[in-house]
Amino acid sequence: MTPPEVGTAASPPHRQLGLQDDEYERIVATLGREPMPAELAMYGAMWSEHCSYKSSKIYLKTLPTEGAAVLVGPGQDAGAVDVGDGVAVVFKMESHSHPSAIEPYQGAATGVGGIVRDIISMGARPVALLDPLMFGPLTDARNRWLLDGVVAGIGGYGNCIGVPTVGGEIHFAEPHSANPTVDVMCVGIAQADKLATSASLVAHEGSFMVLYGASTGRDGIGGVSVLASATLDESSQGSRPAVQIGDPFAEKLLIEASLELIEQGSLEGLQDLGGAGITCAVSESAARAGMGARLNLDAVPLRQSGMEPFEILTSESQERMLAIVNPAQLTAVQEVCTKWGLDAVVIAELVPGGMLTVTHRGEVVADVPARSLTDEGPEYDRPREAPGTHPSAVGDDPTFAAFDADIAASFFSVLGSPNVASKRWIHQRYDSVVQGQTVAGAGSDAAVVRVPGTMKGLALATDGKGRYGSLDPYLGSAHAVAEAARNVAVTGATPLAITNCLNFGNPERPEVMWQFSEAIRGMADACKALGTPVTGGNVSFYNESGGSAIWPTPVIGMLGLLADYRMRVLTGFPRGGLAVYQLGETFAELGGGEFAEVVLGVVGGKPPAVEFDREAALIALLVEAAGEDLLASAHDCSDGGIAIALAEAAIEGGHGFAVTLTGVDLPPHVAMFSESASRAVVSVETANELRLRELAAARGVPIARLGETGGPRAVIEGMLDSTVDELRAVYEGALPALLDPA
Amino acid sequence: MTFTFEVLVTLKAGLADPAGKAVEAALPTMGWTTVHDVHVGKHIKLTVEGPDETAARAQVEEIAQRLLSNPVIENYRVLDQPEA
Amino acid sequence: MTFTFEVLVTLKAGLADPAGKAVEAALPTMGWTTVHDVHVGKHIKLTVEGPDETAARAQVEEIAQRLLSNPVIENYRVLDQPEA
Amino acid sequence: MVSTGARVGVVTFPGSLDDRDALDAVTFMGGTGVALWHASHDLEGVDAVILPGGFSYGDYLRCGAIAGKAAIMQEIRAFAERGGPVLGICNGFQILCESGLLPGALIRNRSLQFICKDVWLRVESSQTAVTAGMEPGETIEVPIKHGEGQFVATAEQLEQIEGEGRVVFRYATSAGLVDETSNPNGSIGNIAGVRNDRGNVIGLMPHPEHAVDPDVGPTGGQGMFASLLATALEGALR
Ligand SMILES: Nc1ncnc2c1ncn2[C@@H]1O[C@H](COP(=O)(O)OP(=O)(O)O)[C@@H](O)[C@H]1O
Ligand SMILES: [Mg+2]
Repeated sequence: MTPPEVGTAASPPHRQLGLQDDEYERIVATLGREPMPAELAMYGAMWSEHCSYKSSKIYLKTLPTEGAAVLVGPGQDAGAVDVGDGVAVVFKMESHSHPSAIEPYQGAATGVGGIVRDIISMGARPVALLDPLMFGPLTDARNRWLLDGVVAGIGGYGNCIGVPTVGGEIHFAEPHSANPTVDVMCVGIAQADKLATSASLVAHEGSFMVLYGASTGRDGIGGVSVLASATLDESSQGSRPAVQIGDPFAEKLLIEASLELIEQGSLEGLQDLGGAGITCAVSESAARAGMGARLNLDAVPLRQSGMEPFEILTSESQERMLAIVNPAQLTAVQEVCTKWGLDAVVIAELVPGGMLTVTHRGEVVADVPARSLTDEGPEYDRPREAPGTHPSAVGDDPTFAAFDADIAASFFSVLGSPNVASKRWIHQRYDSVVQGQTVAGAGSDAAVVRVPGTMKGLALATDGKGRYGSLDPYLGSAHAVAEAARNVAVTGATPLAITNCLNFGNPERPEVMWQFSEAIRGMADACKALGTPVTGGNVSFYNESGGSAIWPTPVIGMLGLLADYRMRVLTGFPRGGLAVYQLGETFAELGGGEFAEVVLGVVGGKPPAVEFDREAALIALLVEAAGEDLLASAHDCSDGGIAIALAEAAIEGGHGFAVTLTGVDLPPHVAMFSESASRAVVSVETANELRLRELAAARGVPIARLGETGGPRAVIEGMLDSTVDELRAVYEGALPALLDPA
Repeated sequence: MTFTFEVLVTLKAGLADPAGKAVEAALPTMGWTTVHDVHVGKHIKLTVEGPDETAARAQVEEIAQRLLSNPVIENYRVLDQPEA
Repeated sequence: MTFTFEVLVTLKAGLADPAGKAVEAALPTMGWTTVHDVHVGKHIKLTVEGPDETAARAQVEEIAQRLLSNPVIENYRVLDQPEA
Repeated sequence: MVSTGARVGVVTFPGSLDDRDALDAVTFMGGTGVALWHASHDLEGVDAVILPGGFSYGDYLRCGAIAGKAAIMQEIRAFAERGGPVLGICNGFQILCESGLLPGALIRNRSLQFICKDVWLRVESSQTAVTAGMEPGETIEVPIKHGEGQFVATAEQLEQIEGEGRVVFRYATSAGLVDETSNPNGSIGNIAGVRNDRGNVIGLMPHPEHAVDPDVGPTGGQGMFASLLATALEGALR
């Protein structure tokens, strides 16, 4: 990367750093002078889309963030929720899509590292990871290479730091070929009274900023301003690749050292180093404390000689943390770091006033108000415009298309489609059992992880509905929240709160901005209606190449709570002789569905409706029935409709079923594959049927007895007559057939 | 005719090298105190058929560049003296 | 004086080499059909201080034998022509 | 569970991951877990030692290579020579092989992929500290989770391992059939675990510590921990 002072008339230095002309004017106005080169680099990084949220801020403000259990809402490194027994759950989701598109292994690996440090910086022990992904079709060799690298990278990092990867999801769609979506969610546990928040830890004048962990190198410079804040076409031209190499071993040491420091009580603040590196961590820590700081770049341990101030300031070298330490505690802090083999050096000191003064070899290279970097960046209300023809109106709705093909063959096409089929090829490559608390991992609608020292269980699910979102971004987003809540509720857990990652194209295009605003509206409505506030998240823009963007995809990470983990409900049919019920109602809704894409070859129509009252009633019923121990199994209906839900419950549990899709006046293929929301398939002991019906009636949830579980056969009257083994072969065989060389 | 080549794939300068760092940190504990700048990369040995060495080498260069390394993070080098 | 050496660590003949096999399997899918006997090993570069090259090399040999390779499964070789 | 009073040390190396889990398993099975630190020379008088799973020092060079040289390994070597029970699990197995306390080596899985799943093991030998309470031929279910668990050995080593009955576990079907499909990683002879000649040092790739608590996994590790605690106690009383 060229140093910022070397510009040309056509491309002055600030533009090379991703700053607009008016943003440059704003810097000059703030400083009352032209910025020095290092200062310009600092603003370039901090005012980048990735760090400043300048295009999304006005929308994010409209999300519901309050709730009785919320301890920490958006704005800090991660949100936190009180789950009782003095335990706080910290969770957050982030994307690493941009680096993963050019170096899948390291891109994904460093994404895991980054989100884990967000959790540590709240003083929490990371206890679970989930990895929602979207890739282009696996028929393309490059997409297979990307997926293999990303999965290996997530595993390579997550497996090596001792945090189990317990869930996630993956969908395939052509718009994600050039720009795969790689999100990762981390969940941590802390003692509620030891959370490291800006409210619980108070920094003082004269306190030290201690940088500990890995040394600083030239890698990742421009990561936020160029790679994550421009499209791939722009960023790959000439600019230096901003990918880093992850060191999970160093991260594991950081986890242990940081938690020991929190336990010791010797910190006045703790911050991870992510985007914009030292600049971001130091300015945020100072601004949060309402002070300024004196930062000495000569103290920073460097990996290479000859690094320029701007490089040290904006390097995104991995596996580093910043602690605010009272001088009296410095020795204690350094001892802990030494024990874990980590460098720990004082790089800055908090000073009164608000100026961040940076020196390098005795010279002042930057002198700026800390708040101007963190809180006073630009904010845009970018133009937005709905596309001329609403995409959901394009083409005839598949719900009403003529269909006379073989229904059983269609069923197997849907069951074996990569979106639906078993993801074992992926999740078997992740350590899901380390830490010894995983009650349910992949294969369950939501993962269930015990809270050590209590009877509680955390239920965790991630969901994105890109295909619905491409047709109607409001519905796509609302469905993602509803499905995530449902996935948590079928395990018997009460949905508590969400985090999210918003994956979109270029916000400078009005259509993308419209998609974004609609998605936010959908998320806000759904979260309000379902009582699951937003505790944090991340925005990933510029996921596009050649003017064509990814599907607008908010991915929701839902946290649910089981009062007693032993009461969790299984996803699969656990035995024969159980009654099978459908909860909720099936409507004629094939628009945007899996059947429409796989069998009819159509991505179009109107996605299913979301009615929050129905969803809330279903969730309440599931939680209540689980609490009374009525449910032998419960599985939600989503991609592929009830036919797929039945098949998955049979495959997962190893028991067959014989059912009739009664009480619906719908064409057979619609009854089978409609993706109407707010439905679940449950199995119950005969003795519990009456009570379940009572509860459903009281909640106003439609309930229908479909048949029974048992035997080796999988039978849907008049539509499917197969065996569980045959179903499993198709379901388990699909991804290996595409991904493993013969 | 067949020719055997060796390809070395190394991390680009400036990138973190966790493997190199781990080895470097272990050396002093084993009594070697004067070793530094340790870097770990890959070594790939392959045999190709071709009309002559130049053609074979060109093919290996292409394989090294397109399959064995990712130019975003790695350099490669085909060894001058292929083993017999 | 400092001397830079390169060490190659390779799997012993006859042992399974899954990484080599994977590369070999990938080659034809990318259009290279005449490549075989692919083996993947490690390349370690290190700089040592010593009074002269012979002493430095002896030290590197020892490091290669005791730490960089596992004699049960691997051979090592110190490159003849250390890079400048 | 009956409290046996046996004290079992679990070593934490930088990068150990299943150290707490092993301590929890010891407690679950009625023993007393003692956390040991890699840089120390003190085994704190424990009756048995577990080298836990994980990625010591990142395992970047070769699994277990650097940990094999840690300070505490000198004490563990001496402890093993005195007949003290030493169990290496996953990374711990790799460390024991790298230290020469067990024969063979572990290389990347045949699939090149990390694999996490429950597998069945057939017990091959009851002449060890962890299988004293089991019958040869018995099968147990335990998870594996490793990327480099393919057991290999030189021809002479293999002859010795097989000839002297030093295989402790083989990957098998639940019915005890040792076949190709039940071999998850390509290990020669489906070998999942081996022992030294005295049977007091045992290493295996599968994770018995993740197979004691029925709420979070299978229970095939209970018998191993029960044996280990009993053997440890015998040693302590002797
Ligand atoms: N990329 C992935 N990583 C880990 N687990 C995954 C991944 N994709 C899917 N899974 C797991 O596979 C199961 C099925 O996933 P999915 O079909 O997306 O569930 P749902 O339809 O209930 O949201 C879940 O347990 C999920 O956690
Ligand atoms: Mg589900």
